Amino acid sequence: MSTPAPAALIPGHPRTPALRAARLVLGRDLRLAFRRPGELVQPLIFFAIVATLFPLAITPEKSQLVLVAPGVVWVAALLASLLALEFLYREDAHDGSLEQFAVSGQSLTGLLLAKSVAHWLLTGAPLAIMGPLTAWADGAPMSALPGVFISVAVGSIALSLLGSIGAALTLGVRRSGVLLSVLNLPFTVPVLIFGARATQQAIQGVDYTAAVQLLGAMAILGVTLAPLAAAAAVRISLE
Amino acid sequence: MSTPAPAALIPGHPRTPALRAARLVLGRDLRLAFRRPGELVQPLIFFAIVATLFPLAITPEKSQLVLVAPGVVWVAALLASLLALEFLYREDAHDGSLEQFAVSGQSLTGLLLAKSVAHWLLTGAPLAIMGPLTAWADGAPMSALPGVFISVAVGSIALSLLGSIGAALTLGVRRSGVLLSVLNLPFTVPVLIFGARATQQAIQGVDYTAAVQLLGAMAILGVTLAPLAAAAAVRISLE
Amino acid sequence: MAWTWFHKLGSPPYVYKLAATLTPWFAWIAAALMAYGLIGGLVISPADYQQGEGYRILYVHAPTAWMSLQVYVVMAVASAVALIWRIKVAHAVAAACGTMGATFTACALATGSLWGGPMWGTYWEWDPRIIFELVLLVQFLGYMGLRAAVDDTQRADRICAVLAVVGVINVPIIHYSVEWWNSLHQTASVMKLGSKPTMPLSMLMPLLSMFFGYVFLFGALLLTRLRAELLSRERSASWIRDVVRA
Amino acid sequence: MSNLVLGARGLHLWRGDRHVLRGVSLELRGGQILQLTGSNGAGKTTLLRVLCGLAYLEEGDVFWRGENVRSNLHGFHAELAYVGHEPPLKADLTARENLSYWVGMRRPVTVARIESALDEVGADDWRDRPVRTLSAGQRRRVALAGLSLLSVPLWLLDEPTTNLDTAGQLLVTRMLEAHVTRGGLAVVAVHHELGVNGVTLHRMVLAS
Amino acid sequence: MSNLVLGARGLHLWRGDRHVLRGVSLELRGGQILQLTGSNGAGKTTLLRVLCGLAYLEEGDVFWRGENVRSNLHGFHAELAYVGHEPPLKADLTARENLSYWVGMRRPVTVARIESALDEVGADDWRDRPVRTLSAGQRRRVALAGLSLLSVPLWLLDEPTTNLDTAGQLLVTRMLEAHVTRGGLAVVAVHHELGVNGVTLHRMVLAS
Ligand code: HEM
Ligand SMILES: Nc1ncnc2c1ncn2[C@@H]1O[C@H](COP(=O)(O)OP(=O)(O)OP(=O)(O)O)[C@@H](O)[C@H]1O
Ligand SMILES: Nc1ncnc2c1ncn2[C@@H]1O[C@H](COP(=O)(O)OP(=O)(O)OP(=O)(O)O)[C@@H](O)[C@H]1O
Ligand SMILES: [Mg+2]
Ligand SMILES: [Mg+2]
Repeated sequence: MSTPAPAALIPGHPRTPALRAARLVLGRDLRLAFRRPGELVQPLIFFAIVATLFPLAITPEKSQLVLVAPGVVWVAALLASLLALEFLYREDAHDGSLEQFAVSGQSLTGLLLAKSVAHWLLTGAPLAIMGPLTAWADGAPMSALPGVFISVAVGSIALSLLGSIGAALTLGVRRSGVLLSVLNLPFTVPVLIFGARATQQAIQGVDYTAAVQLLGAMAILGVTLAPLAAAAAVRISLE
Repeated sequence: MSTPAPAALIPGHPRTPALRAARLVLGRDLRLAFRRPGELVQPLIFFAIVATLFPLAITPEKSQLVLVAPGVVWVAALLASLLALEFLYREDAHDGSLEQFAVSGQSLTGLLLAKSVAHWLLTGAPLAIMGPLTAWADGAPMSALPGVFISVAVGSIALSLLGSIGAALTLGVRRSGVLLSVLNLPFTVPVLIFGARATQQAIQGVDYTAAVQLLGAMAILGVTLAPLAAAAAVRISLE
Repeated sequence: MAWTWFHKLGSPPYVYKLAATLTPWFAWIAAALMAYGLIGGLVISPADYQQGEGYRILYVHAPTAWMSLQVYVVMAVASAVALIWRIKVAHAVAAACGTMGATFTACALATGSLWGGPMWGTYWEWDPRIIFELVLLVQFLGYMGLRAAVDDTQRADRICAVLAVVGVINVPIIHYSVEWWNSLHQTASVMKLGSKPTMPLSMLMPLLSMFFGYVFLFGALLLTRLRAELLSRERSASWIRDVVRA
Repeated sequence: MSNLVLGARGLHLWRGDRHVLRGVSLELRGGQILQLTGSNGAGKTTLLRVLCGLAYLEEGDVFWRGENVRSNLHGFHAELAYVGHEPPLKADLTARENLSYWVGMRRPVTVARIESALDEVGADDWRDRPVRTLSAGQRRRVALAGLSLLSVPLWLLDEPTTNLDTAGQLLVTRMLEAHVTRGGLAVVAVHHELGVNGVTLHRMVLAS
Repeated sequence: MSNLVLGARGLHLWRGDRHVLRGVSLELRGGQILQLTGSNGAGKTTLLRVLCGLAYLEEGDVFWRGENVRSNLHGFHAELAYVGHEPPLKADLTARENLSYWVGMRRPVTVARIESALDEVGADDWRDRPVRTLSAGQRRRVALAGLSLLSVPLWLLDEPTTNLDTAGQLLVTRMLEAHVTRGGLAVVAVHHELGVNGVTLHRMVLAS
């Protein structure tokens, strides 16, 4: 017969509320990202680069630039952030923090959602701000900028979240990698197509609500469904 | 007084010739890549998406498309290989193989050159094949494709090798992605300019040798100088 | 023996004191030269027969542009020395160069494009020299970024040294870009080796004195920043305490 | 008496075509330590991961407080702490920051408690440096601090003394003794005898 | 007698503002082992990395065969083997593949020799599986196999017995004895006494 358990060991000793746990994870990821001064501006620099490279590449006749640059610039940037997704969970899986998430007694879904939010704040949000600027720099009319902003913002939300599923899947996977990165496309290609269209329409001054609504639908789908799927995938890949 | 050293321990016991050592490293990296086809095809998929989405992003009138096709091909190629560069040395640094390279008694320069070659075979070469295809899809004439192929091939060699310097410099840095592309910009820009020019001239049926020669010069510079710089940087960041 | 000065320059305390004494001299010489240059350039010398008054921006543009290259060379040489002979002070010098180089380059770009407005009818053109000057700016920024990103000073020093040395290749490219590509930009009219400058003396003198004014200004700034760098790097060393007490 | 009982019945697990766990069963009550030994590759790590539900179990069941853990996995996890071969730390965060999120994620914890826990494991100035710059043993000590901060009844430890100097190894023993005398349980995979005194120590040897 | 001598004089190294190595000097000849102990964070790993030229040395010199290693770093490296806290293996390659490139990169090696080396360290069917799927101790054993295949005179080992079961720890001791009786040198960082017999064992304790 063993000694009775003292307070600290009794079940249901004060547990951290789910929301606070998620906030802690979010805070952690942001802190990791901004560990060093200057990383804050990095997405912006990246954008500046893409924006300067493109005019360099094509014969810089302003007329053509206006037509093509904005779309390409942010499509490329969104894709860059999408590729960043593949490494969303890699590091955590490697150093064992993901395991600790899984046995923390907190809902893994919530914690992963927090990670996705962090990812969006770090990649999507800057894009949403820079997107309009670059479009403008490449000659899009002022009136188009709100449209560009909205489409990039909503589109990047959808990408960050839907992309997290693929990220979780590619965690465990070594052999059937091709299949999976292809599986990843169905999520992302529609986002990119609608996003590009919305931007284009905004620049041309046409009504772009339809495209943005489609993006919004995908974003909502992502927020509600993706973390669940990601959590399931992560648990499997940890085994 | 210690026992005399037996054959195996005597200095200069059979050493692997530098070339063979490099071949082994090359073989290892290729094998690893094919163990993880997922990451292998990432740059290609990225390239494909940028290139195919691009016509969607603009009003797809062939006439304009041809004009800007070179820009598309090159921006896509650049982003693809830049993104791949970030992971050139990461894993080796993490699991300690890079350390073993550094104390192997073989010239680190040679081994890193081998890694760069592998990197080019895995990212540059596929791009060199995809480039002409996209150009053609965007309406470039058949006759232009060889020119596009050569310019992308040579240009991507320059990118892979010169880019390895930045990759080595940012080894010690977290989330180095953007810092890396900033460090790489100085040679990225010229490669982009000459590459796009060559591609364009090829498409217009003009003589493009001059531009390709400039690309070649940069590629040679990369092959000769980059591995040295990379080796120095790697040694420092291992400390 | 001949190398003692070299070793002296390797010792932080010596360099710190040296810098302290030299700084005012540099500052005053810079002030004098630049004063003459500005007056001579903006007031005395005649308006250009084809460019009118607009050309006077030359007295700011050309020197800053030259300096942007000089500073990078200084940075690269210091880095090389530091890497080869393992001299901490040289690392400090290189570190001090980064921000100033960026500033000079930015000024060259700004004044240049300002001048471009009236001269070329456009403020910005993808002209080789302009592109590579822009690249130079990015190089300086990258250098500073890398420094900020590597937290261990000693490692940051040596990593950045490699970067600086490798990047020096862009300097000749910028300088000769005007000859290599037929470009909008002026070909060298002062910096031509051999043949005598294609510029009236009344314009040349102020221009040169502006240039050397900038050189000394850079020197003064460099020395001041160098002292700050040394203070922060050697904070644990004993000689610092003496300095602070004094 | 407390109903803190960890049970396992007929655990089977295959890896590839290798039958790693072949019908493992165990029962451990509050105040007891299970010392898990076995040659390399015998399945110690696997068993620990199975017990805390990280590894997928083909056959058998794990029980906690008498009920199957599957019925209430979150509740079970809230009462256990698992530390594997590598300390689960973010290399770019300091020891403080690591603990405040790792522990804080699970239970409210004050800065003061973190500090005292770090003191206990002998952390000096290095508690404010990125974990990346810590030595192997210092990292392990941070993990130990986290373990004691979590103050959960069930500990699952995989070679906790790795990289620790003699003082550190003693620290682990003392921590284990204190934990179980407080009524806790611990399953510890090791390659040497745990030198714990005054507590009931069960031994299980996994044959490979 | 062979001129296999590893020497170090007045090694100084700072990390951040911490003076880690404070004037370390040592001399080790063929046929001798240097057992390096010290509390966690004392600087064992740092010293090993300095000795093999991986860490940047502010002051002091390392000598091999009587001459400064800087004068011929490649030659020095060709004669040493360094195994750090983690076995330097690619997780996605099998033990065989790992060894054939790691060793083959440095000296010609036949498949047969690799096989026999793997046998020596007790590898069974797992030699053909990706290292990722191996247990901690199995990984360590692969590294040991590599060490013996390199057959270089100078070994620099950082806690080589980590994760090894008792049999494995014995294996390390035997390997060390065989190595030095063949005339080799070894600097070994450990937290326990190396139980080597019949060889000269020097001890160095780093104070933190
Ligand atoms: C953004 C635009 C410009 C940039 C980035 C730029 C850059 C430079 C640089 C880097 C130099 C130094 C070259 C060397 O030392 O080899 C320089 C020199 C000079 N620039 Fe500019 N420049 C720009 C626009 C202009 C314009 C519009 C003019 C006037 C038409 C101009 C006239 C000069 C002159 C006269 C020199 C001195 C040439 C010599 O004697 O070497 N620049 N510029
Ligand atoms: N995919 C797989 N296919 C076949 N066998 C596997 C696979 N994955 C793991 N194994 C084997 O399962 C066994 C369990 O390994 P585990 O890590 O549990 O052993 P361990 O007792 O922890 O060893 P150590 O003492 O070295 O830590 C190992 O022998 C390993 O080789
Ligand atoms: N950037 C840094 N700033 C300050 N101190 C540092 C830095 N990097 C490392 N150190 C310290 O240097 C010391 C050397 O660590 P080292 O790994 O050599 O110790 P060790 O003897 O191997 O310890 P262990 O037994 O745990 O492996 C550690 O105390 C570490 O905290
Ligand atoms: Mg294990
Ligand atoms: Mg150590």
